[in-house]
Amino acid sequence: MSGFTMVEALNRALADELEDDPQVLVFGQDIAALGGVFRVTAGLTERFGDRVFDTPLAESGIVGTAVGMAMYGYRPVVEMQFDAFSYPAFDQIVSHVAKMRNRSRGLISLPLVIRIPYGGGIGSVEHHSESPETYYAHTAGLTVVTPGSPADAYSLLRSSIRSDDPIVFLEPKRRYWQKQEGTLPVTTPDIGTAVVRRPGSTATLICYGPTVDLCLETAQAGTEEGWDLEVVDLRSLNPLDIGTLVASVEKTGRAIVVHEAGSFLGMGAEIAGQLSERAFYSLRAPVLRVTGFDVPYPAARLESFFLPGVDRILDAVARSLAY
Amino acid sequence: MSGFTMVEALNRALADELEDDPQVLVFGQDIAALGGVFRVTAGLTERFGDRVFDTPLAESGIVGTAVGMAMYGYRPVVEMQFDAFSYPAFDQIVSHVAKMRNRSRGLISLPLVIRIPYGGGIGSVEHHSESPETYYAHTAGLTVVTPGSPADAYSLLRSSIRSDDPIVFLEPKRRYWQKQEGTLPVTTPDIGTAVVRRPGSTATLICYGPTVDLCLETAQAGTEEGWDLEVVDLRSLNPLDIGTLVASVEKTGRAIVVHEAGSFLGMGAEIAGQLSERAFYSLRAPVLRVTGFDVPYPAARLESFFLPGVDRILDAVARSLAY
Amino acid sequence: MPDDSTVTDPAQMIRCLPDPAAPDAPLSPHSLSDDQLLDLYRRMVEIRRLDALAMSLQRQGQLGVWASCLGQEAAQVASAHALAPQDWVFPSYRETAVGVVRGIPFVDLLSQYKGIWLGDYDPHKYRFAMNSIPIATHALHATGLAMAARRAGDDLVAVAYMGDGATSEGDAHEAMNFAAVYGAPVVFFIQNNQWAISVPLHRQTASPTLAARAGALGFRGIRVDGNDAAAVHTVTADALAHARGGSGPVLIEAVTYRIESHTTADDQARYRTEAEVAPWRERDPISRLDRYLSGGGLLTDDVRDGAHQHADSLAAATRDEILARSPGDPTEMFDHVYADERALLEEQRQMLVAEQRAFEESWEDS
Amino acid sequence: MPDDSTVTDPAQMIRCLPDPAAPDAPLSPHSLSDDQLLDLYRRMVEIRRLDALAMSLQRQGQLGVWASCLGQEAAQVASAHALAPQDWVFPSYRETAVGVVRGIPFVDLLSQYKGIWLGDYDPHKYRFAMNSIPIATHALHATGLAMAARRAGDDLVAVAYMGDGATSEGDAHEAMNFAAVYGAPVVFFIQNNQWAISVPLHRQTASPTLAARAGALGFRGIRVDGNDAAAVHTVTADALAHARGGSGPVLIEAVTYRIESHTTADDQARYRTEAEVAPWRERDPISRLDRYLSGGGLLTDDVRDGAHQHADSLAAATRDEILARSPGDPTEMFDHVYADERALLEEQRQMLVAEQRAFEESWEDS
Ligand SMILES: Cc1ncc(C[n+]2csc(CCOP(=O)(O)OP(=O)(O)O)c2C)c(N)n1
Ligand SMILES: Cc1ncc(C[n+]2csc(CCOP(=O)(O)OP(=O)(O)O)c2C)c(N)n1
Ligand SMILES: [Mg+2]
Ligand SMILES: [Mg+2]
Repeated sequence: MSGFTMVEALNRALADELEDDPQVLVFGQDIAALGGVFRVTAGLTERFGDRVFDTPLAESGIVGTAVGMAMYGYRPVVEMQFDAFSYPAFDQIVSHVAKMRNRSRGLISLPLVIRIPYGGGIGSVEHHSESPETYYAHTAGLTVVTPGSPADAYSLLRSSIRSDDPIVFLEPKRRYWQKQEGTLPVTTPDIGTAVVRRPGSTATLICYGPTVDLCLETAQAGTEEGWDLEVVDLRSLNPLDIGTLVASVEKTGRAIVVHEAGSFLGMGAEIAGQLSERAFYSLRAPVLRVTGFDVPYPAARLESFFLPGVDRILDAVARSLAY
Repeated sequence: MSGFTMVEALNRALADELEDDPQVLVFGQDIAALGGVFRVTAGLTERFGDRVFDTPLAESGIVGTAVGMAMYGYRPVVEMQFDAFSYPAFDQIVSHVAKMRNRSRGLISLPLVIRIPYGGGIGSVEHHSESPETYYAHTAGLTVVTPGSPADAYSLLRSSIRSDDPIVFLEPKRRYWQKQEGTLPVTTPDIGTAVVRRPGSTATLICYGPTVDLCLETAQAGTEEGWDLEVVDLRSLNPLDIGTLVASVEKTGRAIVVHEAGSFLGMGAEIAGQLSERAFYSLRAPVLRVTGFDVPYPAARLESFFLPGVDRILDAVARSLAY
Repeated sequence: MPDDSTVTDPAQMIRCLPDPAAPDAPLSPHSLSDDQLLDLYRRMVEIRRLDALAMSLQRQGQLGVWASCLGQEAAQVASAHALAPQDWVFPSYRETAVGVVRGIPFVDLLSQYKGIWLGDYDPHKYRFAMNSIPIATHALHATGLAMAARRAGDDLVAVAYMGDGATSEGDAHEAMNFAAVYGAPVVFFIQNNQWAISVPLHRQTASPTLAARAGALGFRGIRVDGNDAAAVHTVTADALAHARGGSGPVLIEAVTYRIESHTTADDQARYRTEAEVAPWRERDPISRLDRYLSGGGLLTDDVRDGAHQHADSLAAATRDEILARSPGDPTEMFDHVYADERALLEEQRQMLVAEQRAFEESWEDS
Repeated sequence: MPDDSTVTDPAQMIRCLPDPAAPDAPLSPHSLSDDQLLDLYRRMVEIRRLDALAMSLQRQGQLGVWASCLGQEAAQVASAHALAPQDWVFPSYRETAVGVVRGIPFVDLLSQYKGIWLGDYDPHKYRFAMNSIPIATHALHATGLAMAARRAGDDLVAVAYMGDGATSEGDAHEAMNFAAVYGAPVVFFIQNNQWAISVPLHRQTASPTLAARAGALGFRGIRVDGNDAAAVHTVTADALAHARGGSGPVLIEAVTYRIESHTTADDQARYRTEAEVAPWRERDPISRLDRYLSGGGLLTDDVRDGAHQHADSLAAATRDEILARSPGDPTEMFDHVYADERALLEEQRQMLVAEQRAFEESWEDS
């Protein structure tokens, strides 16, 4: 096929892993016959039978049983139907998924992937547009990955399933139908590597998941101001590829972090903290943050005012340049 | 009495609020007859009868029923027995406690307090020494308060119970038995105000809860190096009294944040992010962080290596001064 | 008062109105007056019309999504009808019929789905809590409010509406257990519509009934034909009396069926056949009551036409109202987060205000 | 095979050995050989001795805390004894007797309470999972592992040990429901020791039994006298056969009593009287088996003395081992967090290494 969407990429990644490794299992709510509410798992149960199955409506149950299956050698890939619905599983994720390897002195590893469609921008009802990355990225023992493009969605999901560490895989749902040229399979840099999506010299836009395309768009718009903005896609939030960020800031001297999650203790805080320490003499302006506001995600008709947009980011660039 | 411990202060605060306001209820696991595993609620059920009662062993149940009671006009004060045991209630806290007022356009307020003994240093078993502040402080709609002294424990708990906003009240369990001179009742600055515990000029140590005494001790030790360290106790993590921090840094030019939680997306990240933006020209060194390591809390005999200590903080001061 | 055999034996189910699908099923007497029966009929007709309006509004892009209660009108209307004004309802997202019976203007229920606000009615005024999307979580709020009311000595019952899928969540268990332990006046009204989106009941539980949950936790459970308005009303009235009387909670399993897809965002063709749905259309709760009332000569063509005319005009009015409704000032998103003012939020509000001003100016310039 | 009346009627409880407290209670036959009975006896004596050692080590400050299983030896030893080597155990924090029967050196179980590491045995070797402190959470791991084993076609049962209080947690419900829905070979072994720290059973549930939970979820539940080693063994063997045979999960409610305080950090005097505890001392599981075996002439003074001597020498050896055990290099705390290396953790490790070096040097200097 020429060109593929993120949903197609994720579906193909699951299919290819199910094909290559008999230990891979895929389960969650409505992921079998229905193929998932976003069709990410469409056709998989038809092809792989009961290795792809529906569960009762209980997220702690889904993650908790996945822990037991992983202990037995399977590689479960579970789906939380929406971001906020990963919260009932929070205790299992933080108290067991994140800690089992350490608790057992390395004797038990949990090769499981928790897929979570996240973020807003699709005009959804409450609890369907959350950005929970801080909760998971702050938790020692978890690895948090989020693709910003269909190619990364494919390659990072495959790497995640093959990882012996438990991985929280955050899927930017509003980019699900975004198409990209090329054909699958593709291989992109591995987990833990940030990528410069657009080289530039004026300032660095740091983004991930849903804000990658937004920042590329902003960089484009910035050219009209005569700005040459660099765009760095984090791809994995924990581990954070701080080296790539430092290198970029040593070049541009300015950084703006863009995400949908609130600013208070959002990824922008950690990045600002690390950059101000590791690139102290290079920063000509403080690391600025363009994020969702620190309020609960608003109703659909207000989300465009809540979400970071091109103008808000350009304003931040201007503020940064004013230093 | 002359002198009181933090446990006594908390117990008295609960008693005084139960006395003053018939709508106040206190419940949780083992808080009635036993008086709580830390005796914070000792004697309350004898004095206030069934307004202080035990619940079945279910944290989501405790917080979820508290939501219903608060809707009906009561002011529930619930206890999560230990930090990690607040995680089963995470969904109720994040999806309902934090959002009810906003969802109802201000028509429903939830005047409830969730008390959580937190932090390490008492040689406990796994899951009994967590520092969950980031999870709650990052959540829009929650207010997160943590006392660093017995007097604040009393005054801040009373203010929290009287607040119409839901409050996560984090109690530094290793300071429970710490004594302070004076008599109860006392009134200290309200929620949202940070306090300079020790004025100084060399650098600012920013701390809260369990690390307040540690930083005061460090400041004392620092005098031997000829350092005059300022110590600021945050007291409330969200809202964060950034004004007091900026004022301090404008004076000292240097800041070190000290907490037990891991550094990655810990409070130190947010403080570094905000200070580097709001005190950009005052900072003569990057905001440094002395925190618990980004690993699961270790076994009892290793915790002293994990926890921030005087020497580790002094090393950070030296690093800061080297800029 | 139904005996407990109705709890564990799936064959056992309280029925009051003849069921074409089960002609020889024993029928229990109901306690409704003719007026009450006609009232139920009118309400069900009204709801069905309003639900159809919502479906079409969604198709026209006026609503983001809609969860239809088609086929569940008897379960919702009759149970809501049995409530006292002081009782509190804790709904999920599908209980629009209950909301309407509680007196909430339908437009205020639609508002949320148009994306105006996260909820758009006064929960205290109607004693109808903000509807709850996180499955089963609100059952605990119902239990807590019931515990509070009992403590205050107030005569009220809290009714938690849940689906069959919701019974799998830990919160459902904790809510029922707390209610039982504290003898709280809660009625757990479970609309067992056989499906949780695409997951059928038998993948949700290995038990033949959901009502059995109650007995295992030490309180009363009962099964009722959810498409039988008279039976639902009778059983709910019994349950409310039981809870009101201080005898503790009751679980009602109302056996019904979700005729539409889960929501307008769902496509049932992917997981079930029309052949499965068909028999349930036969059991339509409105036709069932219609037959019964017509048979008794109670429901004349005039009454029937009147009901439909009333529903049509209400729908027309509601349509105009929802089309006219628009979101307020976006900065309202900062108004209700906390009771007091927060500096960080004020900064963000000012940023949004400035953006708005700049935007307007750029408009005026052009 | 016990009939289901044992599930809901609290009076009904499987007993095999005469109970002084219930002289006319009907006794069921047990399936144990003389050797097996003597084996159970020896193990129970051994465990009681080791538990006493742990208590004294804690008093001496060698252990941070200890959760005694005094009085629950029959429930733990006899159930563990019925397991096959390939079966998996998912313990809470109190199942030390089960761990010992699985072959884990007691010193390795003590290690965690000395604060050496969070767990200190090979879970795969003994098929004894890392013990789980967050109440009821591990029940889901047992269900998941059982689902996995069934999928793999392996002959194995997963046994989740929980307390009475644990049944109130949502995870307990979800674990039982998943097991029932998937017909997973899990045995939920609930030691109903009447207390959850200071909270008595009647504040934990309004149901007369915990076994009834199973029926409501569509699987078998059974109640057994938890202080009757023969009955516990028989019932557990039945349950394992049932699960192994593909008939799905079983819940066993073993009715017993926690004689000690919850842990050494607890003080039972604050919430219960010796008068409540006394009758349960009468029902001591070891004396009960002792009487039965002595009566049958099976348990001679020699055998009894031998059991105690063996226990004493094992305790003495264990004491030396645990005193000798010390934590390793503190930088190990960075070794097992992730399978791969993480830059941030390496930086932190280097910081700790540097601190250690500086510390040692400062020592050498002085
Ligand atoms: C905690 C949680 N998990 C998942 C979802 C997504 N979801 C919305 S409705 C639904 C099915 C609910 O089925 P049921 O309880 O039977 O109610 P019904 O829709 O049939 O009325 C699911 C899985 C959710 N809203 N909340
Ligand atoms: C989720 C969670 N909440 C609270 C606690 C604190 N806690 C430890 S043991 C215990 C009581 C457990 O009682 P039960 O399940 O009956 O087991 P028992 O101790 O009697 O063997 C509690 C509340 C915990 N460990 N985990
Ligand atoms: Mg349903
Ligand atoms: Mg117990």
